[in-house]
Amino acid sequence: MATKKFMYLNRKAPYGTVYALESLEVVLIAAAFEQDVSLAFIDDGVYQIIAGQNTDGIGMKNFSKTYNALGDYDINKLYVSEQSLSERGLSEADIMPIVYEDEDDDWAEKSSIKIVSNAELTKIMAEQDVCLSF
Amino acid sequence: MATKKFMYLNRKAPYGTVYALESLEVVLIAAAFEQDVSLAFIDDGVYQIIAGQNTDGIGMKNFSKTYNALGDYDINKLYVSEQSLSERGLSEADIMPIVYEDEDDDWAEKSSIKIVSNAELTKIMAEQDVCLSF
Amino acid sequence: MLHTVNKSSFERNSLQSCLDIIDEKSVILLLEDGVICAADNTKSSMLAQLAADGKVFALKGDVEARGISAKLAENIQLVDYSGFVDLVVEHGTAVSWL
Amino acid sequence: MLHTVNKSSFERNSLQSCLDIIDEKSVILLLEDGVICAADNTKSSMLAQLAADGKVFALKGDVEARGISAKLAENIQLVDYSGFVDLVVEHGTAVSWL
Amino acid sequence: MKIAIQINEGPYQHQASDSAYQFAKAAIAKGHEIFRVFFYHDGVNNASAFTVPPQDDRNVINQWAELGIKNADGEPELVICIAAALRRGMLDESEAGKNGITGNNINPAFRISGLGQLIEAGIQAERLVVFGD
Amino acid sequence: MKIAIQINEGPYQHQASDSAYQFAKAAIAKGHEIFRVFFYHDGVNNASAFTVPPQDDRNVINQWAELGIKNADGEPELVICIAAALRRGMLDESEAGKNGITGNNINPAFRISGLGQLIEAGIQAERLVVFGD
Repeated sequence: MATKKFMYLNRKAPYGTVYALESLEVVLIAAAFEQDVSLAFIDDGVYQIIAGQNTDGIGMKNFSKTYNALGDYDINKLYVSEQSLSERGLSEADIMPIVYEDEDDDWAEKSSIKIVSNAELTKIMAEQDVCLSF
Repeated sequence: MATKKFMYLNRKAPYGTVYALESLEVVLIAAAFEQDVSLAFIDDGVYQIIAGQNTDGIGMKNFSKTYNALGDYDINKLYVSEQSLSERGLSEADIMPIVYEDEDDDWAEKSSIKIVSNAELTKIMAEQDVCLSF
Repeated sequence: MLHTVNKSSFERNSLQSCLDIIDEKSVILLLEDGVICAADNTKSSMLAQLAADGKVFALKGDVEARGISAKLAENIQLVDYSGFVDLVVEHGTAVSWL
Repeated sequence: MLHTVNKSSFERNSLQSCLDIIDEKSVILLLEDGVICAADNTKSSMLAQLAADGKVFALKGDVEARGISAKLAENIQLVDYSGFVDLVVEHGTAVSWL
Repeated sequence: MKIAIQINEGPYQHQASDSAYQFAKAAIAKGHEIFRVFFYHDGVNNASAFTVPPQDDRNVINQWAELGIKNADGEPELVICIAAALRRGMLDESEAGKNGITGNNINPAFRISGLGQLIEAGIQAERLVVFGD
Repeated sequence: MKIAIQINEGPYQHQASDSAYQFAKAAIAKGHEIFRVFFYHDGVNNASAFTVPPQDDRNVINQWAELGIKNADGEPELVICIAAALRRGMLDESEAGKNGITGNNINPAFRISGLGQLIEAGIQAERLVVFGD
């Protein structure tokens, strides 16, 4: 089967709607298909991967820890919009650690988070074969 | 039964979502309860009552003619945000005629549409007992 | 009146629409994704004066869920669901800006 | 690429988000409530240059349903669903700004 | 105080039903009466008898059922709008029969009724709070 | 060309399913192949066998069923996501049985399957178009 480039476009905050959770469920399944997978976090989508989420007060499942599993599934390209972060008063330090082990670099642990400018996002987007939006 | 002031707050365009249609369905039922009924059209809600809607091309029911029936149900306070209209390049002339017969004025036909400023909307809103949002 | 806003001011225009109409006796409760309006960010000025007047509340559970407890703008008052009920009881007609 | 926008630029930020990322080879199709972005209004400048370059399309059925056929901004190209299919075929990857 | 609730969205997709449930639970705990919860638009999907949520997640429908919101006659005051329900495939036995559909899917803690019940809730209750998208 | 479709919203509440249907119909009329329509999130509600829309309105579910989108083996390629469906109370006979629910509500023009079918559609089809809110 040919390898295609899949982009998962995440633009909504978690919990207010189900899109963030069900998008993550697709990504975990996608891993089994050995395609080239990227995730983009733009607009309020950046809140999906913010550190310190605690859902005890709203009676909903906190699924934010699941993003940590992505590295084990060889999904390690999480592009986060620099503009979206800064508009929201956020920076890379506010994002939860999401890492992978680089098999090409003696299994060194590296961050899967890449903060990118709009120009970089434009370029990444242009390379995709399939874009799944939620 | 005591009379209460009911406000129906319409802020969404028709057809893209069902809220406009199902809001109108509530209003028609509400007429039977002899309450004081007002409708507010704010933001993209102003497109609900724009003239010349034609849904032939999208396979959905054109329910815009139903607004004409409101007068027969003694519902004749349709407040339309002046700001929302002008931001959208619209004016009173773009709104479909929606009229009622004024029993206090020898059944003269009058317009149910009242174009209002934000200050007027604030005042109208403050008088309401119940606000149904869609 | 109690005005509720449940969407982010970055995603939708509902907070602005509420602010265009709200009167001086009213208060605002931010809930669900609306709590993003309570964070200290480039849109905080929209609510700054009302917050300073003690008229802006945010639902604590929603704030915590979105990880922004330590990032709130000044003068935002946190309430739990019980406090939400009190706001509804105290402030008369509730208007939801959906 | 083909970028689709299905919400009004008065209600949501999706058109702006699309414009922040779109490249010079891409075109935009406005559909559903997104056709409100094609009307001649205070936000028309967002799309004016792209429209002048022949890169902005709007779905005819959605434009007519919302009564804005005679109120479109300049250089907006109307397509029916068959034209929508052609845009998908011609422009490669489709990106929906939901 | 008598409080009524309107819910415009279905379970899981939007937080509306969750927020309304937490609100209703808190109101009851404080001694208020939830006069009626009216489920409109996709809100009617909150009455499904068929949902099977993941075991590690909340069951939105059961939460509502367990609150047991009823009137003095013991009838459920979790009311779903008949017009919205028919359009979306939510049927009780009676409506299924009338419309020639085999099967029905309404949780018995809910009942189907007309839009008049929403207006009546607005009239009878001292507050009405709307939860939606 | 082989085209796949993803639909994120249910019938009537949002235009997504209507737009996707008009798009699919136009694509078929032009000689393209709709490889698969994958219904995700509330989109699973498009498969309801219980909907009774008003007589003067379109029947969103029947429209899809009448398009008859199938694969070479005659299986429906209107596919609803199993995880999303269970959460929302959309069950076929097999899933109802497995989960101890009496009754099922899937129109036979649709079938339930896993999320892998969405990824596969993205791989096999030359285009994938997403319709949502």
